[in-house]
Amino acid sequence: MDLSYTDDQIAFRDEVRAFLAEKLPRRLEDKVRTGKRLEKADYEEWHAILNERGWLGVTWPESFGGPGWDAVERHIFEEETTRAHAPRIVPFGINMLAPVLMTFGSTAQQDHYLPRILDGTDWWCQGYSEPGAGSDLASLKTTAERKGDSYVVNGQKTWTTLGQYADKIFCLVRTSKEGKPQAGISFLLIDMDSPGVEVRPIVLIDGEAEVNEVWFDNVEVPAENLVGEENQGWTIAKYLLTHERTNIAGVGFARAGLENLRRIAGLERAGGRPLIENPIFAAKMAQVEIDLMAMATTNLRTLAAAAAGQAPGAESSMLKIKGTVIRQEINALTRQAVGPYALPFVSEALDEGSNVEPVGPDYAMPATQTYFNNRKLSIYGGSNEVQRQIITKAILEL
Amino acid sequence: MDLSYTDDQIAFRDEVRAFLAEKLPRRLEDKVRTGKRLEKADYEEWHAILNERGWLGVTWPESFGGPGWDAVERHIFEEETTRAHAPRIVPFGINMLAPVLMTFGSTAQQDHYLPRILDGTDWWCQGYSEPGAGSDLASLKTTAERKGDSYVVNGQKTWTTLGQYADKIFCLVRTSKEGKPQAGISFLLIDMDSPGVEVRPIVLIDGEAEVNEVWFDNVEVPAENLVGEENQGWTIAKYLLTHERTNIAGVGFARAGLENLRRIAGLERAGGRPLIENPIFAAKMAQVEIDLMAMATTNLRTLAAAAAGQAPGAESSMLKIKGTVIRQEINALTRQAVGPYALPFVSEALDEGSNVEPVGPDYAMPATQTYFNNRKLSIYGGSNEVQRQIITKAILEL
Amino acid sequence: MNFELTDERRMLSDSLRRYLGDTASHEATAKATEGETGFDPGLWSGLSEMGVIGALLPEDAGGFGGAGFDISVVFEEIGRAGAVVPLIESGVLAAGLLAEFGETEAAEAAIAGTVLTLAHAEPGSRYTLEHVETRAEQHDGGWRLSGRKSVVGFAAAAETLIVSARTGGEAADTDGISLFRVPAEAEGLTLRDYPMNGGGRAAEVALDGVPAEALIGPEGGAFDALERAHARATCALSAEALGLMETIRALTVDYLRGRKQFGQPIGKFQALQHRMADVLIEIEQARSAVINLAGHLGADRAERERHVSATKNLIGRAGRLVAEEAIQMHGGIGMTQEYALGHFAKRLIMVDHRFGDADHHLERFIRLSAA
Amino acid sequence: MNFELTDERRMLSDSLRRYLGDTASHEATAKATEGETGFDPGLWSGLSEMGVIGALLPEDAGGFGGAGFDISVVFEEIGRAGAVVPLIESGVLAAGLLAEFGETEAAEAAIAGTVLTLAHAEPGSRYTLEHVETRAEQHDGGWRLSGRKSVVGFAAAAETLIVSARTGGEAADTDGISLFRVPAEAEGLTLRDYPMNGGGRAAEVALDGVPAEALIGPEGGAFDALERAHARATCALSAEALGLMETIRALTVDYLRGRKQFGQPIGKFQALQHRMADVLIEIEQARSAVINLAGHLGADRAERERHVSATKNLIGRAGRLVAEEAIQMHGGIGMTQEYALGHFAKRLIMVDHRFGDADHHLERFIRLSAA
Repeated sequence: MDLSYTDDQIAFRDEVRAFLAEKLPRRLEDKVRTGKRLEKADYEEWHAILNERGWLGVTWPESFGGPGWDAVERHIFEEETTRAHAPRIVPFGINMLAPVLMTFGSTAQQDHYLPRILDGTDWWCQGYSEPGAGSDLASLKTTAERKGDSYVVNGQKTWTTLGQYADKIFCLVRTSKEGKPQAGISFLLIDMDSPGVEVRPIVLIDGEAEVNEVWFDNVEVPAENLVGEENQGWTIAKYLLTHERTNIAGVGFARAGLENLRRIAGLERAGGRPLIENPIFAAKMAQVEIDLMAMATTNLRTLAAAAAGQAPGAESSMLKIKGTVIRQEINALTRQAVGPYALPFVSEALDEGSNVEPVGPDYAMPATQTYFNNRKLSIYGGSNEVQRQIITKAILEL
Repeated sequence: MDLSYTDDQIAFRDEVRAFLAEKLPRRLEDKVRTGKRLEKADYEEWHAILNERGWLGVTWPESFGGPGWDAVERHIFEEETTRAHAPRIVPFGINMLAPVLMTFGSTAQQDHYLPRILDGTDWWCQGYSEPGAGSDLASLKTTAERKGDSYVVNGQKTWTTLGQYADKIFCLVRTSKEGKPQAGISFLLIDMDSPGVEVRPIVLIDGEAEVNEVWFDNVEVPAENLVGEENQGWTIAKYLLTHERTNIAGVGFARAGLENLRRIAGLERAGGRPLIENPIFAAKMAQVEIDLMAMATTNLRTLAAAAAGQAPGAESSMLKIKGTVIRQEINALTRQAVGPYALPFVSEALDEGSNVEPVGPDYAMPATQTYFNNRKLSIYGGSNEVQRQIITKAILEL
Repeated sequence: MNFELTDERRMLSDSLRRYLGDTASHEATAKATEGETGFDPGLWSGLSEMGVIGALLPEDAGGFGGAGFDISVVFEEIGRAGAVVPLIESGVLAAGLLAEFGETEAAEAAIAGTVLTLAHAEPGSRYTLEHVETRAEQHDGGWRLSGRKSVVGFAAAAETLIVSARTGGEAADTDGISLFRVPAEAEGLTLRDYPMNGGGRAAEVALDGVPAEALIGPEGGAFDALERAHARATCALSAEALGLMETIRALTVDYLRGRKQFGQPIGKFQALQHRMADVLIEIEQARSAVINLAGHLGADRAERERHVSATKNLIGRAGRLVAEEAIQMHGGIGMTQEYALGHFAKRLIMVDHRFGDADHHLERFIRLSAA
Repeated sequence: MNFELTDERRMLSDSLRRYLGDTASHEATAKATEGETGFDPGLWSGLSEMGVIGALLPEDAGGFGGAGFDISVVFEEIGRAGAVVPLIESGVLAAGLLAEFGETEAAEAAIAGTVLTLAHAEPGSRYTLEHVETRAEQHDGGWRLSGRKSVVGFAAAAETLIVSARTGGEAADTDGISLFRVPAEAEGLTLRDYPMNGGGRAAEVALDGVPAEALIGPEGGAFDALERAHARATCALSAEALGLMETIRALTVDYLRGRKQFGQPIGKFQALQHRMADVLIEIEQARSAVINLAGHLGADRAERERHVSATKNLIGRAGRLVAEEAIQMHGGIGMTQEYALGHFAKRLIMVDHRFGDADHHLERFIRLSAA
């Protein structure tokens, strides 16, 4: 047992730190740190900087142009970039579609799409969820009917994150109604510019329109855009759900959130002294910090096991639940910390370079929005209820 | 809306207080207040005092020799007796069997048994649960086979509280295996002196032997001891489970427990000051007190509705859950409050007049035992899980 | 002991529920939220005409109620509808204070629908009622006010602001606080108006030598009345929270019954059933907490304020549980602005940021209990 | 970074698990609990012969371990078996202190199986380590001790007591605390011996002018060593708690799989499944907390003690959840003394009453983090 990094890992961490110190634009760092909205161009700028260094495809093996990091190195990279307030890597192309193409795609698909993901030519979004399906993914209804060299797609996808920026969407579609619901599903790549594709924003309770509905009305898709075999999409879907679980614990986000909370609690005054000295508030903060200290180690244990070649089992479900509970608690405490200034909703103040002054302290502005936005953490990517099901299925074997 | 008692109710409360001041023996009050063990004779003494005043059959209508109180009066009586540290009324004869006999028993059974319950001739215990049945009462296996003028009973009951003191036991027995499990159950009165009845104590994790197993080996029971009709016992069982819910919220117990906790927290010192002034401990105490204030009003609302003739529905399940959660939290805080002195287990110190001195402060002695003993609150009388089922069944109607 | 509403209150409750059901739909509220004042003026005058504002005030001020259960009955319905109107600001706080100090004419104007508001909290006061730094100084026989007031509800829509300011004492003293009537158009008064999370609007108010129209009540002796007014406002807000919970409960029960996943209504999943049972229990706790506060608004100070803090603490905790569980059980749809739940959940969560959050009142309850 | 045990530790863990599985059955432990010393002397000498006590101590004291992971590996197995032996008292606390101060001979005796104990806590100290009122005074070139020590584990079985006493300073000072070796048969030493909830025995110790055999370590300067010893003991106890949780988990999983109600295994009920999932998550948190503490026992004081308090806080909270949920899921059977669960649950709950409860350590963590 050794909780410290090896010399190689420390050297790698220092390399990442040096890179961030040099290459992370101050403007982007500021936006992330102060909870401002990130635009498409912001993400593209950061992706390009990472790609130049060869560090964009964090999960990619070297053979496909990735850095070939192991799980611990990926963790160090994630931890350092989060700590430095770098924008996140938009995962849809890099971390979701790319591994699918590497595993199930044809060589032609790999050669065509993977470089375009890295260089930013294509912005991908995800077409999985449908209205009425929720966690019951296999009940999807969007159809793709084979007609000659094309599929004709009809239906609706929803909760498509950043779909408003996307050029392309990878979809689960129903190509057959025979057999079990899982049996007739295929994995299809669709151009968002195709006639019949319509994107409509969904405004969430935080007032933001980050997710979308995507409608398909007789959309023609070349048959070569099928990934893997027809009706074998469920295998890909399951594979992808596992791969989506990179950084599922969100340790870096939690640490950054806790640091922000601690700063706010030091500035806010309650009953004549800093909130951070209020015993009840301090106790809540300490409790979540203690939980996070343990969870971070659970995360490292799981990563170490993965690096040693063990397939993650119920552990990633445990990390998903504990990770979201911790982050949501930090968000709730942050909302609590800003007191009455959680009430004003000044959306423009979240835009970069806005002339709108914040109402109350600037750190108060995003607190309520972040709290509401992050209620999604326990809902998406397999709700925490689904994760509990996975855990007990693995343990109870009933 | 009026949260205060009427003049009549205040007069009644004063009458109860005066009675308790005059008649409750100081010796019994001391034992209850300090958490000492109560013996059979203690209960009998208190029952006799109440019976003399006509106040033993608290739920009984006047026609059967009860005081004929309504729900609010019963509540006042319970609250005052708990506050005064009177022993509880042992419920098995008074509050469980008696209502069954009044509703389902023959006149002969009523005339014979009811007076004997009041005057203490018979001490009843309850034969409902069986090993392996738990909350699934209808799966019971103890059989009663009709042979001439008798039933021959074979099987085993468990969790029989104070069965070691009992002369008689009322049992649910299986008289038929036809139809649904509920269909073949009968309600039978059995003399504990009958040949073939054996009582074995069950020691619980608090070290006490308050509950028992009762074994029946070819026990002959006169057929006249059947209550109601053969195979109609399930109706009686359900009726009794409703009646068992008198004082289900346990407001009086919670208040007495909180008062005791507050006293202890005032005496214990942590970090150089009374524990009661420790902000985190004080916060936990205040939270449970606030919950109790609301729950007491929920209880009164339910009682008022019952007094107005409304049948209690999901409300009593809600009170059962919240009541047990509150009492168990008070018990846990009391255990926490006594600190390291929760560790010594000096059973003899809980006996009245024991020469064994307590280890540490005398109030510390029962803290751990009470905590463990009261884990039963959320298990028995329909576990909290069963109560949640009742609530959602009533509300969701699914 | 009696937990039945009087006939008058039941009639008020019933007609208010019908009226709000017709007038304050989710769509209407969403539209009003986008509007200039953050509320629907038609709804507001309708409520005034129905006598809803009058129900919040005692007879000697031109009203016909003002007791705790009058307030709780009205606001439970406001909450149930998710309606957004300046009823706490104008009816309970501002008009309530005017009524206390015998300013009958102004109180009657409020009952008739004139919008008032109370500008009391300040940027540094958080939830501490006695923290007032705004100062009033004598000037030519009148008063001039200078200072900053924060998150003043519906300030931009108000014709008159009741402003608290120090005529004596230091920032944390209870003595030395006075109340002043300030017209909205007064010189030196500037508003930074903004929308609120959960609906409605508020403003940061800057006072730079603003001439007051009048001193209200005794000079330097307004604190007790302010505390009483906030007790009533806390009762109103808690009852509103209860109403919000009721609707959230109804929406969630409907959803659990109607929404199917894995081939059955999700309400059949026992894990959700048991969590829903816990939600229902906490809503009953919240109901009892509101009753406790409404029933003790007329009690002596110690008893009243102990109930204020107990109730607001419980409402804060229950509100978070109810809102979060409802969103979770709804899944994604619960997070969309289009579906009604979001509005109710947001409003309910925001309740904890007004008049003191759960922890503020927990500590206050401990202090008041020890006293 | 490496979360694999060394081969030596894995072998120790495996053989210890086998040995305890054979020797420390639930029945054997129950029998020992009834006995005079509260533990099974055969089991104790067996552990000593296996080198288990030696594994807790460093080489220069005659042991062959003493690092955090040596301690956690041993105690996880002790907990898993529910075994009751004076291993913390004698091996970690008393012998650990002797080893620190170079009392190699006495430490070696402890490794060989002599039972020692540390008499440190006092009736008024609760969980405050520096609270020592017992006084030591010079007398004829030796020391005489007077005072009261509380809940001294396995005192009646100990040949020697290591007693803390003040040679200077006041009750709450860290300076001025010294350690003394006191033979069990010393004059003026009286024990009130009693059984403990969760197993084992302890005693209230009265010292009335008891002559000490020797001063151990520097006069007045024992506090740092006492704090380090309690850090190791907290690591041991936390690992034991983890082992207890492991067995509770196994018993509960078996029960959920085997026990049928309403026609199916109760583990099929989703409400229980989801609660069990939360229990499993907290056990993994507890495991990580133990690793964190074991890995930081050798760190500097600030870092080490911060981990002591973080881990003990988490263990206290997780322990209560695990014990209470296991009892609840078992129903009545979980409350009987005959069934093994009761012993494990009781022992686990009692962990929170040793070396500081969850709240004590939460406050301490806050203080240490602010420093």
